Amino acid sequence: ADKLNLQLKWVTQAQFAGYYVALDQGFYEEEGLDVTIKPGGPDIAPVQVLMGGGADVMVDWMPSALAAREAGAPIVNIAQPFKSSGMMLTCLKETGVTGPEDFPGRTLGVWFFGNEYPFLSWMSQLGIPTDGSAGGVTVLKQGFNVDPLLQKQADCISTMTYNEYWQVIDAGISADELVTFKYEDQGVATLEDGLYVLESKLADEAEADKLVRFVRASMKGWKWAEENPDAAAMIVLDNDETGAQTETHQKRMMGEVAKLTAGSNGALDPEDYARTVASLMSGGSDPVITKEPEGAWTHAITDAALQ
Amino acid sequence: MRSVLPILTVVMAILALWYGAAVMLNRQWTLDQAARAGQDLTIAQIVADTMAQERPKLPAPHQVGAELWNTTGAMVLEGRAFTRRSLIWHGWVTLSATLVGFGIGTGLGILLAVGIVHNRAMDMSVMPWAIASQTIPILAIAPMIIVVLNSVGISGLLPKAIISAYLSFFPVVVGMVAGLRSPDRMQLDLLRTYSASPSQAFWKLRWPSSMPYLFTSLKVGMAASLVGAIVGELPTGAVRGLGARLLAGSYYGQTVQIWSALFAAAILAATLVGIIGLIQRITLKRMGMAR
Amino acid sequence: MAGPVARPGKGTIVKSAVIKADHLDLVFQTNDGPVQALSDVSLSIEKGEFVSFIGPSGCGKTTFLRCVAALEHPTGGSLTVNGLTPDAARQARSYGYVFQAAGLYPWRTIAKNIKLPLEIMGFPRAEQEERVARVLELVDLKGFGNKYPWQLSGGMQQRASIARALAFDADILLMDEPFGALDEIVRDHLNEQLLALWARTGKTCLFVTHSIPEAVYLSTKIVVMSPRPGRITDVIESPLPKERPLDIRDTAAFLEVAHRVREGLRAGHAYDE
Amino acid sequence: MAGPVARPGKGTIVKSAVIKADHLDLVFQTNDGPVQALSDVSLSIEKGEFVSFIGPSGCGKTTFLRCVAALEHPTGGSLTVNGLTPDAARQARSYGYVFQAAGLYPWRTIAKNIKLPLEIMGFPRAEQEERVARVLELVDLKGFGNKYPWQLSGGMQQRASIARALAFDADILLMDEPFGALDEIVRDHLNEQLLALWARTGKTCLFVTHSIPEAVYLSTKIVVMSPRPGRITDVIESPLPKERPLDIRDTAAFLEVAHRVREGLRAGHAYDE
Amino acid sequence: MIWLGGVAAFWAAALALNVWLSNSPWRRTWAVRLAVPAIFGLTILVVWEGLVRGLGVPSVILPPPTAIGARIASSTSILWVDFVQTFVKGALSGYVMGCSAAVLTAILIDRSPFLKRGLLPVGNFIAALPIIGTAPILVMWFGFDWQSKAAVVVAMVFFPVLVNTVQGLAASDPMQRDLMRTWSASYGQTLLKLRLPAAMPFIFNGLKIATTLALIGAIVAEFFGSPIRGMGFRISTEVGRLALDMVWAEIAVAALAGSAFYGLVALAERAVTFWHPSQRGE
Ligand SMILES: Nc1ncnc2c1ncn2[C@@H]1O[C@H](COP(=O)(O)OP(=O)(O)OP(=O)(O)O)[C@@H](O)[C@H]1O
Ligand SMILES: Nc1ncnc2c1ncn2[C@@H]1O[C@H](COP(=O)(O)OP(=O)(O)OP(=O)(O)O)[C@@H](O)[C@H]1O
Ligand SMILES: Cc1ncc(C[n+]2csc(CCO)c2C)c(N)n1
Ligand SMILES: [Mg+2]
Ligand SMILES: [Mg+2]
Repeated sequence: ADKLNLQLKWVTQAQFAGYYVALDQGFYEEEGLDVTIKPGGPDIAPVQVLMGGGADVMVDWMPSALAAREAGAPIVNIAQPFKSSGMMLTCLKETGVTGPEDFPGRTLGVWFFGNEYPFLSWMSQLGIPTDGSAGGVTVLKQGFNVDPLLQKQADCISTMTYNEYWQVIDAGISADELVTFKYEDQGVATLEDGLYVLESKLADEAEADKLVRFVRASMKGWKWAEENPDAAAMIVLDNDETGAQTETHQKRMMGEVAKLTAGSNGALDPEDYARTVASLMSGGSDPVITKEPEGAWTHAITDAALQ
Repeated sequence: MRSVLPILTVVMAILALWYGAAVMLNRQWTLDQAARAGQDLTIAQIVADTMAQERPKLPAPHQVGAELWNTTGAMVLEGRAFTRRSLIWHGWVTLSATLVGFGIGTGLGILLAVGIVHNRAMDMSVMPWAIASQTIPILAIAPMIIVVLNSVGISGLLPKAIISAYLSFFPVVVGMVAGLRSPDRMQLDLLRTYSASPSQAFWKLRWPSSMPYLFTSLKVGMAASLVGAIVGELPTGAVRGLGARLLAGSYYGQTVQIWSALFAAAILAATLVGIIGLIQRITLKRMGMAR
Repeated sequence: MAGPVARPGKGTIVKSAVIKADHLDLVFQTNDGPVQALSDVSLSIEKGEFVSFIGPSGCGKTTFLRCVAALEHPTGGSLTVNGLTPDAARQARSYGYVFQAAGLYPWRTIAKNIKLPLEIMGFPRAEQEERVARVLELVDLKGFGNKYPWQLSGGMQQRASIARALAFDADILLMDEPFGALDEIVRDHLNEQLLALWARTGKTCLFVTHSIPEAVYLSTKIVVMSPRPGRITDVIESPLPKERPLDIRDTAAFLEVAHRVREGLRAGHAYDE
Repeated sequence: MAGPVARPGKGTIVKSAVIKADHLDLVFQTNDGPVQALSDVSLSIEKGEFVSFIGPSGCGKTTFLRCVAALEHPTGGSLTVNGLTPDAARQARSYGYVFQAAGLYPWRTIAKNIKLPLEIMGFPRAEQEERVARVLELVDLKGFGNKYPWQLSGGMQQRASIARALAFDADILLMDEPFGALDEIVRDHLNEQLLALWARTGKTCLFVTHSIPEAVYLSTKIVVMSPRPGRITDVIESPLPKERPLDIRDTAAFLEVAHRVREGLRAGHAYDE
Repeated sequence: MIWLGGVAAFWAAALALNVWLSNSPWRRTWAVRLAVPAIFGLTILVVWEGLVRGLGVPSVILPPPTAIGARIASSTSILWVDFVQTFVKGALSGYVMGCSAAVLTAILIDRSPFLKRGLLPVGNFIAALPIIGTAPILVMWFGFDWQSKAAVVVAMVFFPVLVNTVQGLAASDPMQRDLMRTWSASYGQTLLKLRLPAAMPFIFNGLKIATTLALIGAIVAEFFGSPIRGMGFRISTEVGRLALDMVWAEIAVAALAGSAFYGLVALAERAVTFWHPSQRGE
């Protein structure tokens, strides 16, 4: 079987259920692939791993992928299993935040490490400075948990619909005490978990064929996961070596993730792409990317995989 | 054994402080919950609640103790000592990287020290850079080390071990340089009157007289090695080991799990250091240096 | 290589100088500037002589011994040992050196400490044992071979360090105040022993001491030094016979030599007011 | 609490004992079992006496001095100093102690080292300076006040430590082999100075030495001790006059006392074969 | 190949120069003492540059020193802001608080043998808690700004300094302590005039180790939450952005600041413990 390494963007959780299902249900094997899934973590930059040859395919968000491409990393989107964005800004109601117009003067928690681009372009579209100048917001680098909101160190924090939001709820704060701003609803959604490879892989026919088989099996995995969310969550749980994940949380996460993957057959929707690029370039004086990317995505793989 | 009572007293004092702090820190959450539910709580209820929260800001000692037991002793009793939910298994993963890293770091440290003591050019050029190397935040370059090693095909235990070696070689260099230089002028002159060769001087004088320093630096190095292995686990994908447990606990706000992993790490460190202390005592006694 | 034979003192017969210092100078470079430790020291010592060095603290006695042992290198003048440079003589393992302090290795027992030079010089194992036993007996430490240094009193440690220097039978013995830490009775006893050993083996001895009677009792030649800079002020050839019972110290000849040494010493001090 | 005035020398009137030891015992508990350092030591020292202690290494001389200074506590018998317990006497700052080694603080200059006890006892600043200058002169170290200890030779360090003990004019001087590291000439000189100081001030001195002539030259009373367990074997009242030029050492009276001391000492050793 | 060959040649030449310099008569002079490590460092940089270029290592993996240098030159204001946030506010304040608390505690412990026997082993155990674990907790307790970083630094430097100070307080010569007793000096006098001065070499040993720990602690703590400035923040953010030259620029500043900090403490040590044999030199 052909060996293939997949680098995830984050730790083993239902966010990546499709790949674990494909592995567990033998979809990769059926395609003649021997896939190794490498979990990510707070310090892992998947692009770096890809460039260093540690992985053949990576899962990444489009904003950071495009930024990396502009920085000189020749990476290309070959598939986009996630149709919608799960990103939100979650605020405590008691702080009095009701809409984006209330943001100035507030303290907002933001993930960095390449995950800050959606937030930054949203703020620049709103015209709110993030550099600490007057009339702007105070930005905190949020660690990997929801403490800042619970400890009231921030008025709002970044959350994912499928993960951190539920951690806030689990911490004993009920949904009606929270105000949430989904990026989708604010019209600033950018594409999340896509599959990326180095350009050189696409030029090589054998490699390209491997990728086709990989995407086909992965999408099969995703659709299986959407149909059997609880079973998929259990598969994820089986693959979690830390032993820290809980069944309830993963089942709930799988349910939320299914909503995000629902609209996608794997092929990147050029409209979504265009919207993401526009959003990233609209950043006023400090856009995330400065020029329209070229060749940053391809349908070649998905076309072959899905025919 | 005279130390038992003082240690117990101090431990008791710390536990008392800890319980007090747990009540103070976790109180707010209890009160908030009660306010939301529209309840009024008595002091006793508040205190009881602060010690039994699922995600306390500061878990109470008995919660940590129970979690430690559940993930170690209880697992052993059930015969599941080497499953993923067992701290024994995670501890073992960390321990193996620690020991390999400690071996590499100590070896390298001793070699460097020997070079520094015997070669003036090395002494003058290497020492300042060894110091500078320790001011580099390891957490910052650990992912890069992992990536670079990955790209040349090395993965698994070794990258973690290299990070732990990076942290442990420094105390060994510093200690051994001091130790190998500890013979006084007269002891060295004595060998010169015998016209002893450098290697005779090393084995008969420098090496034995560096023993007390060696063991002290081994203890520091071992502790540093463990920290290195844990740091190395974070960017390796954080799938197993005590570092992964810490991270996962932190990620899901499971403070009890963080604290139990933390204590497991400290117990591991204390045990390893204790073992070196034991070897030290035996060796020095054999050498007649312990009185 | 053997240098021309020297003509020391008033002797007229041709003797072979074991140690020959010629206008020796030694300057230490320190932070406060140079320190002249030895200045224009000329001295010739023949084989089998017992030479004592006496002089106030800091006059350069230790420094001279260290030059002979090639532990210090003179900054001027010449010094030969057995006709060789001190370095070459050291390589030929010609010295036994007893330092001012015992300097035993704490991780070795007394016997192992004495065995150390034998190991380094590669004596056969059986001979090592035998030599250790012999010198332990010589310094009255039989039965203490398996003790560690700190289990012995200061005087016993000092004796062990003497035994160590004697173990490998070097031709030249350099001893720097070996008996400083001992009380009078022990000291007398060891003086006798040392003299007997010297008479038996014909070694050349260089001996530093602060005690005038000790110097006179032991030596064939007494070198009196004065400080700042370290110079030789007097070289006294002893008229005493080679055979010296302890009570020779009450004879007139002895007292006369002692007096001359004392006068020489006093000249180096500033207490004449 | 000033005791009744004493009349040193051979007077027959009732005297006040400054130090009175009665059947003193001291046992050290060590890992190897108990070590009897002092056994049944009885001794009475009057005000203004100069008492030397002599005996082989390890016989308990230092231990006895430490008991007097309340640094060690006897396990049996009684000991009073000025009629008080040693502890109380220490609190009254009655001792000046010179240890066997110089023990200067390396981070203080010589002058500051001497000033240290004065600071601790709260002497006025001006008087501190004046006293330091005086004792520096006394031990011939004028001009070395600003040097650090390691910049001095061993002998000079020892003298500085004597100056430190003299600076605050304690009534009782305890000196443990203070002149061990010095050469004969310096030693003679300091012996003279010490004797003059003692005669002038009427201090009570307890003095440990290995040198028989030194003991005889300085003392009004010589205590000979023997080891294992530390006992007093002889107490010799000196018949020498208070006025003692250096050449008193050649008189018959002197030699006789010295002989008695030597005999007493020899009895404690095992070299009689 | 040219690059690799050049690297080898340069390395050999620099090595030879260093060996010659360090055995030359001027080896005790200031200039040579600085030059030798500088040449060694330069060698590392040249070898690094040569390898990166010669082997074509992508700059998102490891940028060449020249690129890092250019980045330092063009980003001085950011680097300065980060330096103030992390080093001055976080590391320095934590260092001062942690070290003084440690010395005071050591004196307390020293007064009571009971505490000494009880607190030291427990303290050693607590010191073995890895900071990676304690840092998130301290950030949770003390908030995002420099206070939590200082707290992490305090936790890191406390025990090395404590242990060294306790050891140092026990280091004064028994004879010198006896001397103090014969003068019937008070505890305070003995402490001030004997035990603390005698402990200085040990205390400085702890203080020196603590300098590197302080900097690492402050930087690492920022990984677990911070305002949007600081060296640790910048490092983790810029890795995510693949601006590795910026990451290495921060690392260079950290190494420089850390070495300078260490050097300053070592200088202070020289001034305070001038009397110690190890400082008096050959
Ligand atoms: N390594 C050195 N560096 C600088 N000066 C030194 C060194 N060794 C000795 N001296 C100085 O040289 C002089 C002679 O010292 P030396 O040790 O030879 O004296 P000594 O006669 O042996 O004295 P003592 O009787 O005290 O042993 C002294 O003034 C001493 O300070
Ligand atoms: N702290 C101690 N613990 C155990 N034994 C001790 C201690 N101090 C002294 N001794 C023992 O007590 C005895 C007397 O020792 P002390 O130091 O009084 O001898 P000394 O007469 O002063 O000898 P020296 O002439 O060598 O100074 C010795 O046998 C010694 O080993
Ligand atoms: C340091 C840090 N960065 C990002 C996240 C949030 N996070 C968790 S999963 C996920 C989606 C990508 O897989 C994101 C953005 C975090 N918790 N901590
Ligand atoms: Mg000398
Ligand atoms: Mg004594």
